[in-house]
Amino acid sequence: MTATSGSTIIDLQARKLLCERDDRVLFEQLDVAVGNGDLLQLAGPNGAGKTTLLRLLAGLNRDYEGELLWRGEPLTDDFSAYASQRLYQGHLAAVKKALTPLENLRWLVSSWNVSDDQLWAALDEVELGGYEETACQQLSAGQQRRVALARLCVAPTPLWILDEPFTALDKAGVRWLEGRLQRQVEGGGAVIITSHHALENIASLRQLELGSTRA
Amino acid sequence: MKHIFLTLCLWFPLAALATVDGYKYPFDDPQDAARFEQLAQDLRCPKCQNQNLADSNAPVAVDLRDKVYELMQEGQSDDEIVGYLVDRYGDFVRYNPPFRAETVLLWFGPALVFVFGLLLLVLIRRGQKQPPKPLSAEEQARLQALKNKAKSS
Amino acid sequence: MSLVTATIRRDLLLAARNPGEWLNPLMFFLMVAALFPLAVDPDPTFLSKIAGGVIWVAALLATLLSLDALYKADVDDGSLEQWLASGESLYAMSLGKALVHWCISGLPLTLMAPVLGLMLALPEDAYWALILSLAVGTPVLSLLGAVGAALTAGVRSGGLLLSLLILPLYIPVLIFAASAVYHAGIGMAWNGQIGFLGAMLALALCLTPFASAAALKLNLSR
Amino acid sequence: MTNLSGMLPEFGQLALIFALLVAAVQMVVPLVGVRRGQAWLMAYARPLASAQALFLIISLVILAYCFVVDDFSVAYVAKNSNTALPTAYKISAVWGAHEGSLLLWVTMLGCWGLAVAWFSQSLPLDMVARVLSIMGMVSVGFILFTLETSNPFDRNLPSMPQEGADLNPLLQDFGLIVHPPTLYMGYVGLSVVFAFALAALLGGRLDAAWARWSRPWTIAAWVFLTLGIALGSWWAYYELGWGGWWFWDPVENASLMPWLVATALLHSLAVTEKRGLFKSWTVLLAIFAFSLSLLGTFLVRSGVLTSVHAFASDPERGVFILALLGICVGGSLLLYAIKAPTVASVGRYEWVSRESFLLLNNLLLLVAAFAILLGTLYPLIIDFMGMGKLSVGAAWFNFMFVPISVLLALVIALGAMARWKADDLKRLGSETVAAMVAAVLLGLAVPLLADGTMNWQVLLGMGISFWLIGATLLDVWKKARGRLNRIPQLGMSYLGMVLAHIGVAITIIGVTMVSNYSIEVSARMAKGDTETLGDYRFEFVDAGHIEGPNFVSDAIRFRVYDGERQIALLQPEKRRYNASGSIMTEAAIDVSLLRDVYVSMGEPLADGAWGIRLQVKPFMRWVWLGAIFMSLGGLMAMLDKRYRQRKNAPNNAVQASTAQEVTA
Amino acid sequence: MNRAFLFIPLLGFIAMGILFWIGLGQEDKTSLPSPLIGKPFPTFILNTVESGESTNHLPQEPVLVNVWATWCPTCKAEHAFLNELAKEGVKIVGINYKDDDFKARQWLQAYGNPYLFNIADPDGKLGLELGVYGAPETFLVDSKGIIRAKHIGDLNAQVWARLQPQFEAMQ
Amino acid sequence: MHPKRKKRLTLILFMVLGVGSAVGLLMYSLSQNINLFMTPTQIATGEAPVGRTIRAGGLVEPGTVVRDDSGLGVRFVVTDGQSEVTIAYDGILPDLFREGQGIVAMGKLGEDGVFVASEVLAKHDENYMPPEVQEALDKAHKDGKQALEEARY
Amino acid sequence: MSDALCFGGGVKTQLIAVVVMWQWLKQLYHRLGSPKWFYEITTGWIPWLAVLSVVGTVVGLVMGLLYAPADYLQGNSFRIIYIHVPAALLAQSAFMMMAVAGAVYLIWRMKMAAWVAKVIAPVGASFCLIALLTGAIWGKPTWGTWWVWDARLTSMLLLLFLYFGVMALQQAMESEDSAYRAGAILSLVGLVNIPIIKYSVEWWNTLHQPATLKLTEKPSMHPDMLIPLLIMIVTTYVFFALLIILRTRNEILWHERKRSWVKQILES
Amino acid sequence: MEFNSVAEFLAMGHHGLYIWLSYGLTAVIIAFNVAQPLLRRRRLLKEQAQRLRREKKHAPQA
Repeated sequence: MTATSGSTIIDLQARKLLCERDDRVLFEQLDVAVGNGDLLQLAGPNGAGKTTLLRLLAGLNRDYEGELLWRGEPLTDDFSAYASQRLYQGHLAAVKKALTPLENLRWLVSSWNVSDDQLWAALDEVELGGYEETACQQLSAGQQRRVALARLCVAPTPLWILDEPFTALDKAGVRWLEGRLQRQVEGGGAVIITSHHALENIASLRQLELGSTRA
Repeated sequence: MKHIFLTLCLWFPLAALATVDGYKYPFDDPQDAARFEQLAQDLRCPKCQNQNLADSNAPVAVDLRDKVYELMQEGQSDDEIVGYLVDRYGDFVRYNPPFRAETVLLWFGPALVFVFGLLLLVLIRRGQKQPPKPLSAEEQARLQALKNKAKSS
Repeated sequence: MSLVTATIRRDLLLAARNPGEWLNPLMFFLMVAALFPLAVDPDPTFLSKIAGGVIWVAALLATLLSLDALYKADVDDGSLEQWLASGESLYAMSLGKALVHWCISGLPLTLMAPVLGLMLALPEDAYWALILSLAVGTPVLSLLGAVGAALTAGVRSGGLLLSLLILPLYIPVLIFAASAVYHAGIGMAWNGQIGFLGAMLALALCLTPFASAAALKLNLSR
Repeated sequence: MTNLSGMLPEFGQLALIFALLVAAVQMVVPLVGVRRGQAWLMAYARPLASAQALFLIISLVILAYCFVVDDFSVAYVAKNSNTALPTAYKISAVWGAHEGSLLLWVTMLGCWGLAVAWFSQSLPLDMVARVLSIMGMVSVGFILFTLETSNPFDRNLPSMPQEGADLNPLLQDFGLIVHPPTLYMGYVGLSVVFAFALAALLGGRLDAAWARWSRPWTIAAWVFLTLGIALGSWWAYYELGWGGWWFWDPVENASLMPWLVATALLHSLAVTEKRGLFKSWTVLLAIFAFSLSLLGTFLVRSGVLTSVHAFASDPERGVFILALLGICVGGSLLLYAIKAPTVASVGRYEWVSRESFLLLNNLLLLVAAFAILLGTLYPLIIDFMGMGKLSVGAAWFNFMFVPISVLLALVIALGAMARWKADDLKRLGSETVAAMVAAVLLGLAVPLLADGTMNWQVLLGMGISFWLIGATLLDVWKKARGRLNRIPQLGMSYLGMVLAHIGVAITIIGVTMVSNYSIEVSARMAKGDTETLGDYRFEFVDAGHIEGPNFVSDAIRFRVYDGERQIALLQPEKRRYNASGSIMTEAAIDVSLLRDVYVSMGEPLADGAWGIRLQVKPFMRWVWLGAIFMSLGGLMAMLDKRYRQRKNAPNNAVQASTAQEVTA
Repeated sequence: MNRAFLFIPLLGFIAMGILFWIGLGQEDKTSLPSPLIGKPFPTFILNTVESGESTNHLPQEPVLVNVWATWCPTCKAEHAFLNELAKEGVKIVGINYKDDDFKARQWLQAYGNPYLFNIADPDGKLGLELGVYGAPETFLVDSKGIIRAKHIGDLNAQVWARLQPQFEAMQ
Repeated sequence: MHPKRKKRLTLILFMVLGVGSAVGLLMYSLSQNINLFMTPTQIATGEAPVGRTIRAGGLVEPGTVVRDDSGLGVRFVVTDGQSEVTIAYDGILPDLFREGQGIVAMGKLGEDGVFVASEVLAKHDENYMPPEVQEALDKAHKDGKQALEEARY
Repeated sequence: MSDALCFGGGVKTQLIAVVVMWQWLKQLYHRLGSPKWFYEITTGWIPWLAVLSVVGTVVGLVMGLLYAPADYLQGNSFRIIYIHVPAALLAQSAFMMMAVAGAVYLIWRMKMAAWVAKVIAPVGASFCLIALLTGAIWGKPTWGTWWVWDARLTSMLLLLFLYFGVMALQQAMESEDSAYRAGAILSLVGLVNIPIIKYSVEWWNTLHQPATLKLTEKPSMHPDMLIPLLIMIVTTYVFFALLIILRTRNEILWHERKRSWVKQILES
Repeated sequence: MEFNSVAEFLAMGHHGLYIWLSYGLTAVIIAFNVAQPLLRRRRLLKEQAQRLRREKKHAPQA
């Protein structure tokens, strides 16, 4: 429930980004800026490079040309400083099936100072309250995903980067996530997201259409 | 010995060493001395590879030199002296080959070649290809344009 | 709590939840060692000669068996991605992973070895050499193996490839360790070999994590 | 005994064999590349040529080393060296006789190939491939010849002499160190021109560019040849001991013929480069020049000309080299006959034009070369036809050469001045009238001043020389438009030509003077005697013995006085070489620009007296000075910026030419 | 230009090549044909080596006149063959060329004397008349004193095989 | 301290420690004999275990090679200059086996001090030279030795 | 004073020299990174290298097989040295070169380095195989056995396995970039084997003779035998360079096949 | 030269088998190494030239 501190300055900029994969130019001359209160949705057909761009912005992939700046400095200069300010959730949940949701969550938030009570509350919020003793392998795919998403409730980072977070969520889950994102944005945080899901009800939504460059 | 001669053949014009015995042939008249010198130079030492009597120190050359001196003292003319030696040693001893039927080509060969060459030159010039027609005005202009282009690039 | 300790804890927890992960290699270790007397010659004097080598070969294979899964599961379920995203030192991470691997493979083997020594008529003098060589040598196997596991984590059916890559690097360890046991068995000094193993361990400790970290990174740049 | 130095001769031979193999590949591969249009095969020409040169150099160095360490197990070393021989002569003894000099010949061929490989970056690849391939063919022939008939590495084993037979004393001289390499550089350098010509015939590419590529190589070979001939003449002059400097001997003729033809080629190439004319003729000259240098090799080494006396040479060698000559010259002439018609020259020139004068000059040079060939071979022809024995000597050659040289000198000056395409005799006449007048006056003045008698030979010789110099300088003055500081801007090529032509004049002056005004006296002299010759008085000071490194000699000291002033102390020697026992006369010469004073010793006579020959030779040095001027002129022309490499050219050229190959 | 012209250099070269080929193949290109062949043997008045008596004619029968000297190594080489010829009945007259009589007599004692007699020619006067330029040289002189043939160099079985028919024809 | 720098420093310390100890251990180990290779001296002093497969080696003492009449058996003495050990072997000796040559034998030391080899391998040194040179060297060596001995007396 | 000045001047010039050299190196580096430049510059080299290799091999082998004297102990069998030693040396250097090229790729992401590293592996493995095979064959007449588990031989065998490992790893990787990087990492790790090979014969008293050629000492080999060996070693390196250039050019052609300059080559 | 006849050279003083075996194996491996890149280059050039032609045919307007 902790609101993100609005005072944190979010300033992620990409300038003249060029990315090639296997001799194919995914995008070039790409300029993106993300600041406080932004929600950036990366859209485009399959293979347009949404995930690649997302991973670039998250600093997970360094195979690009152009500039990627966090607060005016190249991302890679002090990567751990940047990493501590942003949350990254790939389309893999990073949930160990042999462990319980709580045990998994503990590991997922281990970089932050989060007490077990807060984790309980977070699990409650994603409607996993009754599964403390159950190993994750007995949970459904959606539920496993919720385990991972539960950390959004406790994440102190101002910038979230999420890859297809709506996958496998049921309607309630989607609603919950939409709310979560909105609160993050309204609280002065920022979200970058890839999704085919329409996020009309968030005011500050911006969309970046990828793959249009393909002639 | 064979070998040494061959060696010298490679690099040296002549295969024998200088001889210095001019003092043996005193002449009263310097003109006679010059005649003797000239004769010795125009006669070939039969023993040597390619050396005249004056410069060779082969024994035969010494003998022949003596003979030439002797004949000169007898008052024989140059032709007589040469004839005497040719009678005994053949035309080989003359560096200046005689003008005979078989030496016509030798004496006239170069001149013939020269004349033939001149004729050929005339022929070639006659058969010269016609020069290309002068360029028309239009072609001139094009050429100029091309030249300018070449210069500017 | 840092992510490194959290991971160590989680992996140990996983091992505890899933005992097959470390028990199977241990069983394999025992069975391979047991195959030798059956296949070759049950004569104790002969066995005592080859005991050190056999135990070490078995330990090596057993370690190799468990290596395959070291990073693969983490790559598959996205844990590794999280790791990279966290911005924490991959060096420490690789070291931690190797440590966990040793705890669930090398350590049990080391503890189990005396039993095998009995089965294979290991000369009495050689027990300490065996235990010590395993104690010093198996971490080297884990550390080196972690490099291979990291390299092949993204490769489908990388298990075989892993063996191909890592076995040549294991051979010096095997040679020195087996030599230590053998020397001990015939009553000769074996501190030299242990020294070599120690040197290898020290080097592996500080150098292999670099290689592992680099190898892990390349699995993610997709 | 197997140790490294013991094996060296084998390694030398091995290197020679390797060179043969490489040359064989060099002969085939690039040409196959050209034929199939494959650039990568052509690209092998350069490395192969380099490798071949490397092996040849190794082989030569090993032979030299064998000489230096007195390895008498090598037959050739044993025959031509001796432990007492000074080291410098040991090294020069490498080419002192047939086998080694042949090795030097092929090594130089390899080195020229190397030079072509390295300095041909601006040439199209297919051209380089053809040229080097042809040079490879020549190499194969000659290396094979060396290995088959004249292997310098043959051993004396198992019985090895303790001491070598020594190098011929005549050859123990500075002359042997410099003359043969220079001369061979010239001879062999013509092979490059030859190769260029054949390559052009093969490729059907006879154009101005081809002429521009060939020219520096021709000049280089010509410069070496000029120097080599001059050095040989100089060497014979002081070493043979009686003051002669040109003998019309087959050995000399063999070098003069290619020189004359190369000179013609040089001028013909100029026309081909500037005007695109005479292509077919130029190619023929290139073939002739190298053929004559091969012919010279053949004449000297086969023994056909050693018509008298006991040294019949190895007939096997003669047959081999004749076959080589046949393949090389016959093949190239056949190629010429077949391919030349495809080469057409377009362009016109008038009767009075530079082209005409150059053609005339070509003709005269060729007639001169022909005359020498005729004079050299005529005795042979007569002999083989069963018409007896005959000698053709200096008298005949001089008779032939005087008119040719006079005509030539006249044409030289006119050719250098005339304009391309068309010129006006009147213009030429009016411009040279000053030179003509001066020439006639000076020509008359010289003999009158010299001895007060009219000597038409001197008049003619001096007259044409002065005319040549005057006309040439006038032309320079006119081209520089009367300003000294403009002279350097006239271009290296032009200035080189001027220098060379002046060199010709200088040589003619030297020849004229020395052959007309030399005086000499032979005398019997003892200690204290004096003898007068011309302006000079010679005083026999004393006689004594000298111990040399490998000889002992009698020496006499002479004081030479000009009036009362002592101008020189001369010391001729009569040497006896320890190893061979042969006697050598070392003449003593006092050198100055205007005359040489030449003293040589004859036989010892009774009472400590000696037969002495004293000579004064005016303007002797000018004969060789002229040659030096010619060489310098050639060198200057070579440095002309036209021939400098253009950096960017190669790639384009390569691509263009290979593309052509492919489409053709 | 007529194409045929272009073959002229080639033809010229081929002609030269043939010339050289013949030249190389020639067996004996070193001997000078003597202009004296067919001419009478020169007159002379010289002493004999053996007796020191003066003589001025050759025998009136076909003879070999052999010019020799003790300083000539080739003469020594051919001496054995001369001895054989003499045994076969060939008449040989020697000319001891530019030599010392005493030495010559020693030589003949040592190596045998194939000569009818030897004419001493110490200063080479007769040699010069005969066009001799180096020993050994051999002349075939018929009974009328006419020179029929001349051989330069050592006389051996091969040379003799060539000269013998000529010699026998003179009989 | 900046956390990044602190991290780096820790890492460097760790490395130094690791590499340092590795080097130390290596040095220590290199000073130990980790081979099962026994010199004759070690065997003579009883360092070598009896009845165990070990390797022994040294130079074959010239004149000690004794072959069985019946089979392939051979006995020879190996020395390292100080001590000697007898080796018994039953099999085909390698080409390079000869007196004075270095060998390595694998086998067991018997109670009687005889080393019973199961395999004999000839060891080649790093010197390559032609036979003549070797002879010359040997001779020089011998001469030198002799001179040395003579000098001593 | 003057000394100090001189010294100062010296330092200055040295500094300038260093800077100049550095600039030059940088330029060279940039050029080396350009496949086009590499391709074009090596076009001219190939014939030279080819001729040099052929000539060197012929010379070396003729000298080694025909002229070098037989060894005083081994007789003629030592002639295997002329392929064994060069191949073994090269197998090790090739591995090092591969590791260096790999490191260059890892650090600076220079594509050329990756291609070179990739291309070295099979060639290095071939030479390693040659060394092992000839070593085994040589062992039979010399030691009396085809194979001994001796440190030098074993470590060479490991080297071969490492080569195979690198090749297999590169094969197995899906993405090209990963393949290069994985190969580079493994070759760097495998580098530890090189000193083991090098010192194996000195640390352990094994059958294999110590190094015959040492840079610091006079070689313990007779010159007659040594010179062909040196020729063969140099030639082997030249030949290796040739093979690497040939293979790298193929890689360049393949990877740059869509560039215009390659198209030009293809069209001609 | 160390050998007096070809047979002697081939026999290599009863080590012929070993020497020629190793030289033969080496030759085979080397030959393979030389042939491989050359063949690959040839194939590569052929394939790519084909590709280029195909592309040209398909895009004549370009």
